Amino acid sequence: MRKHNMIAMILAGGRGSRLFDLTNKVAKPAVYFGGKYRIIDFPLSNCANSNIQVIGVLTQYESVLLNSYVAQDQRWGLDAKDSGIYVLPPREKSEGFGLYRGTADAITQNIDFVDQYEPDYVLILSGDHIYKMDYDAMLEDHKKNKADLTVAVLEVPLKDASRFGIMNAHPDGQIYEFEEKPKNPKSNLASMGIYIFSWPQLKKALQDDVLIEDSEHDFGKNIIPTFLSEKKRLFAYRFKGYWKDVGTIESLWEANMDLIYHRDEINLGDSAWKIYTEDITVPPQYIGPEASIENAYINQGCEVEGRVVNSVLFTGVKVEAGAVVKDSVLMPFTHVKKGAVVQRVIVADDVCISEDVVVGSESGEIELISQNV
Amino acid sequence: MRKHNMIAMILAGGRGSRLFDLTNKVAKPAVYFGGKYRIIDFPLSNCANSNIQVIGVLTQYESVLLNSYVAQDQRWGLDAKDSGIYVLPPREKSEGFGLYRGTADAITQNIDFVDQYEPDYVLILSGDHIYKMDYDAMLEDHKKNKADLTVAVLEVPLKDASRFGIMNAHPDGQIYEFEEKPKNPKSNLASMGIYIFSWPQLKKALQDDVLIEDSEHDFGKNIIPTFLSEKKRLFAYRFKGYWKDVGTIESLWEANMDLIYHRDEINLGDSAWKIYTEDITVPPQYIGPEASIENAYINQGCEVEGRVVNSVLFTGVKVEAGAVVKDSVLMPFTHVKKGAVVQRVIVADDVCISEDVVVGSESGEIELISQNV
Amino acid sequence: MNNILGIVNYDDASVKVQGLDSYRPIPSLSFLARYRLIDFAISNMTNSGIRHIQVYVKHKPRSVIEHLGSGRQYNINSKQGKLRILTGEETTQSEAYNHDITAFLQNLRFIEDAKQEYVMIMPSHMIYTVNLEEVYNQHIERKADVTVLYKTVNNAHESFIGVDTLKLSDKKQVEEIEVNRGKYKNRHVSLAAYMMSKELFIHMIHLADNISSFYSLRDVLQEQAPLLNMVGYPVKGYVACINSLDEYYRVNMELTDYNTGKQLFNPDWPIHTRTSDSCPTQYTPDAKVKKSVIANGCYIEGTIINSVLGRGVIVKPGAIIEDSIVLEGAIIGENVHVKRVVVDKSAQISKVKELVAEENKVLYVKRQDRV
Amino acid sequence: MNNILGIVNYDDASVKVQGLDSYRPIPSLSFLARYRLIDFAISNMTNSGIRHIQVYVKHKPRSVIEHLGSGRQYNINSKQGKLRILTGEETTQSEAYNHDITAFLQNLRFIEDAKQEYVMIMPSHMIYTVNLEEVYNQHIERKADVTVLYKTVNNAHESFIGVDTLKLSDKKQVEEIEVNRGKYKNRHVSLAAYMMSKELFIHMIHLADNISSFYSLRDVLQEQAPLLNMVGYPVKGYVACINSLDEYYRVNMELTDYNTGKQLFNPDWPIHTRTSDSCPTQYTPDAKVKKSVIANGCYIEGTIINSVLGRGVIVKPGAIIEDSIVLEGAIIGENVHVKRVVVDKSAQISKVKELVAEENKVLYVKRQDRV
Repeated sequence: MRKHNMIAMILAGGRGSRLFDLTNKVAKPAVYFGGKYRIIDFPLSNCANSNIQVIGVLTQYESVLLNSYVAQDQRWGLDAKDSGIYVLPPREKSEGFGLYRGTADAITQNIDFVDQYEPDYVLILSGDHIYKMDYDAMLEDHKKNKADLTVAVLEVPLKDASRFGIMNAHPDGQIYEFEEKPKNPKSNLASMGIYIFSWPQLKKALQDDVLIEDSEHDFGKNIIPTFLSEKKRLFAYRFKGYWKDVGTIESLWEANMDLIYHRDEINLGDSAWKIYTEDITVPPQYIGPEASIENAYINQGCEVEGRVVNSVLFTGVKVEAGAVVKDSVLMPFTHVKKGAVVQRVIVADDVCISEDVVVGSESGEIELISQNV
Repeated sequence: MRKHNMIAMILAGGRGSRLFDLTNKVAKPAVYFGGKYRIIDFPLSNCANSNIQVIGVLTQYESVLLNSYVAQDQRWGLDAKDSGIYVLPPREKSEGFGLYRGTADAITQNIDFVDQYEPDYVLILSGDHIYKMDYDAMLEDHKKNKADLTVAVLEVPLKDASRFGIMNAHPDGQIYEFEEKPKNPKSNLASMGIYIFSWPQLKKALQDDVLIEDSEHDFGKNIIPTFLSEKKRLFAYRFKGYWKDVGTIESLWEANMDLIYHRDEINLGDSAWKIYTEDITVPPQYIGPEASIENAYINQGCEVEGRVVNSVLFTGVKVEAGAVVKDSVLMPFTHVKKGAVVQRVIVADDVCISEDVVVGSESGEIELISQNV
Repeated sequence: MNNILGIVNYDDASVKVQGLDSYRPIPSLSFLARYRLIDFAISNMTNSGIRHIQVYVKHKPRSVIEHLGSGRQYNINSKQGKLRILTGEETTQSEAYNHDITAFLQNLRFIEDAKQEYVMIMPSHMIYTVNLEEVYNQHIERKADVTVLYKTVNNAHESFIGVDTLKLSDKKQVEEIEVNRGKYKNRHVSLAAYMMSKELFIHMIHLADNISSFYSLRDVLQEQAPLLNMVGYPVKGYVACINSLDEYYRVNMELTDYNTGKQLFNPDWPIHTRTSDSCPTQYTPDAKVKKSVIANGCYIEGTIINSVLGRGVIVKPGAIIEDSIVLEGAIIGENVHVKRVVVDKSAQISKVKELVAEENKVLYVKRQDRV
Repeated sequence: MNNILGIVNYDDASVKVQGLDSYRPIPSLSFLARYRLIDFAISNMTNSGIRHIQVYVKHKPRSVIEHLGSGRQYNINSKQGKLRILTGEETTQSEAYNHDITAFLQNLRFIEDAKQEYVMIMPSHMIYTVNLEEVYNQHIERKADVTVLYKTVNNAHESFIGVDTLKLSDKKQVEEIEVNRGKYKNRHVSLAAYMMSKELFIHMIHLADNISSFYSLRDVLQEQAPLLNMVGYPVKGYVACINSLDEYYRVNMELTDYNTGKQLFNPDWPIHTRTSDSCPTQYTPDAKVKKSVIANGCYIEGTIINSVLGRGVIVKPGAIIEDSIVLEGAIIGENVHVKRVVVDKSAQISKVKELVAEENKVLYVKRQDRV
């Protein structure tokens, strides 16, 4: 096994229960986003673009689709000889079997996996967020600082800071304190849950942590406080750019709308930092003679004969003549029949909106339509 | 997802405890075989050569290495767009979490996986056996017989038949009775644990079986008897050729020796039915000026300066000058130092035999050397 | 179907897509927003279960090499199957010698060494879908020496000019092959796609070579037709022949009609192509689009009517694209009006505000041109 | 290292591996049982972190296309990186025009469009390992215009004939480039591997073209050397130049010595190649093998001394192979004795029982020949 400089471990076990029916049969990282993608395409593409060759994906809840999705590593160019994406669900060992008990435990249970590649550094990521980030630049910073741990942080409005894990750092970036959801935040540097650890240090910390009875085996609650108490070198790496947690129907809808309204912030068409995804075999998009399209983000395989306004249409969506789709997100292969009106909703994949049916409303909460109506 | 005619499901959860230290850290299907291969290369290559494009591998015990091994589907050419090898360990679902309770349960828990591909037929295999078989020919037979289930059978000596699951069949191949390890076998057709089911029938049987309280959820014990009692069409497909279960140290050693002594029965050099495996980057084999090699099977990356007789040398084995290796199987990157004598043993991978050490003996049981000596 | 070797042949020498073909060989020509012409021949082969394919490329193989890769996108197993790109290996003295027979002769050992007993030969400039398993079944059933695919058309006076037509008996026996000069409307048009045993194929190669150094496979088959059991196989559904810029334009335009397109794009018979990992296409509030076929990655601020847009085309505010084909990465600038124009890859139109071809004519804007 | 475009250049026109090179281009030449010459240049590039590579192939690109594929075996990310095979696109009038500058000019847009600021140019016929990251560091540190890789040798009177040698200052500044005529033992041999900015590279291409249609990159660099800050980079370890059949033979033989081989095969610097999925090599009870390098898939019933065997070679009982190179799939029949012979791919020797070259000579048996 060839030695690797840095490998990535993506925590993708989240249940995403605030996404309701969208995560009934798939784990949150496999939820659709942006007309073409799934959420986990973002961390995976970031890794590929950052020259990371080996990625472990730690899955747990309803993972069959997620597992088979990420296993196709050629989608992210990670099919070279010493590259690969490896699915790591909990497993039976000679000493027994158990679920992952926390973010840190998920890594602890896979120390043998990491050790195979003899990495100097391990990048820990979440599979839940939408952002474009060069982890290689973060690693350069980690090395330059001779850090034991580098935490990516985002500046949030100070008033919101009490909702985040806040890193208090010296001007040079060195972190002296970590506060989980502080009432009176001292800084606005929120942890993004993206860590670069020097592997020998992390390995030791994990092996120690597993022996502590009352540990929750969590990076934020246990590993980082331990590192701080041991006076290890922790540094904050400031990320500037678009970042979004799409954990609710509202925020998922909003992030999709950002593609239409905030192209300057999150442009998926940048050829220097492409987001890779499954390549579904469909024809190009067909726009019919009576169609009307304003302000929309439409993927290949769509057939639009009706009116589409301020909306995101995923692969293979059909909007029949006379139908109206407004302020909505239509997931793959949804079908809006003639005369139907769809407004301020997310329509789950393969759902059909029958003729003349009206769903959603002009204002109020975003609705999720997950059944044929 | 494109419809597939037949997909394969490989049962690879076996613990292989009679292989002792060889399966301490890897599942049995990942055990090394034949100078270059792992056991599971055989069913995987058979599938690839039989034009099967989608394979599910059901893993359970100590599967991290097995999972990451089979996930590299390009090794078996299964990296085309609609192809893939998918690792399927037990998983958390909204209704809970559980290990696979039996061979049939492993499929039951993955009905959603199979359904994605809408197959007409499902091939069930074990990941434990050494053989070359054209499953496409077996499928042709299944179709021709309009069978609901086709079971591959091997003729065994009648005296041994009581150790197997025996299929009693009419001359046309139709099975009328199945006896698990019968005391007085009526036929010598032993089930190889290779089944082709018509998927709709199997799916229904699995869904029924899961509701039966005292079922062991096993193909041999539950599903096949149910099929028979329901008067479904079961046919035996006679396999002729080399087949070996390598479940013990002795049988693993024997099967390796067969490559040297029985090339007529199991020739891995047949370009029409290649066995594919991991491609490890090593130089060609170097044979030294003082080497002596007789009757041996030696892989690339080896350096032989000593004497090798009747032995199988895996990738990267070193045999120093003055060392003797006889009637033995040396797994990858083992190192036999000068003056050492190795006889009738299996040496586990990465093990070093120190200078002048003698292991094994001229007769008696085959020993497993799994630690440096 | 593993008994059949697929061969994507040189396109006929008469195929000239003026302008476009000076930058790439015919098989790599962009087609209908996201395809290349060769995607149809290869998808037909792999969807039918053919796993060994040889592609003969006459000139400039780079774009074909890069587009095809290992053939993974067409579902070719990289261990059991093989997509092999072959070029004429010797410099031929003049273009007249540079035909398919020369290429087959130079690569004869790869044909001879193939384990398949049959060959299915198709060019890349014919656009249609066909299940070759059914062709094979008819070939065996009719004990044919050669099976020729054909389409019965009623527009042979306008399209398929220069293409072979078949004179067929009641039993679809090919009695004669003659070139379509556009005299008649109703013809059985040959799709230049042939199934035969590999043995007969090799025999035909040598025969052609012995008769004349200028003979192509088509020539020898025409001559031998009366002596062979040559049977036609009728292709159903949409068929087009891209053998001139006018036909290239006409066929793209015809396929902007969704009902015509549906004949070609059946979800059970996918046309595979290489992905470019483009993002979805964005339409701004000012976009107006009617009856068009559009690839991914475009950014559309203008008006598009009855047109085909390749990947990543940028249409600036006020621009109007009518009855046009705009290839990958081209930019149509502010207030530019194009009509009946084929804009090649990465061209930029911004200075000239009005680029409208005469009625019944097509304008061509060169690759990377700044207009 | 993503800032460097790797270019595998044409091998020098003087490179002639008589016999072998009539069947394949130099980059595809089998080497030391399981490699092709080009594996060394590309492994050096990818092990150093170069992800964008252009390979220029002069003739017969098929074997190179198939060997390289998508470059996966060399660890090139298929989305972020690119292994591109380029051929001269026009038929050149005569061989004298058919040099690297012509090929670069014909593919200039692919060089210009590359995002990398530097290029690393290497031919395929030079065998050694080098970490190009260190070359880059020296290039930057020395503010070099061009860095030339070289090896200081003491056998320039016998090997490296016709190869450039460098006259170096104390500070490894290249003062002059001159061809090795074999007059001296100790020389700094140029490995024809150059690092420079892409800008300078493009300038050199145009400069060469302006001076003479016959000028190659090597020619213009020789001429410009005094005007440029051209610095040598000394390569350590084993270096060989495969520029004739004699050298091809000598180098293979030299590498049958394990201690020499170890200089080239460092587990931390793997030489990647395409796997053929061959099984291990089988030795029967009658086999006798000494000091040899053997690929997988062989079946050996005879005697092999001081030889190199490619994949799937069959050695029948009683056969003796001495001081020879036997390429893939060849069969050495019963009681045949070969000595100092290069047996090309798939040849079969069975009728002639004694095939022994004269002292200091090498015999060559043609591809697929039956002897």
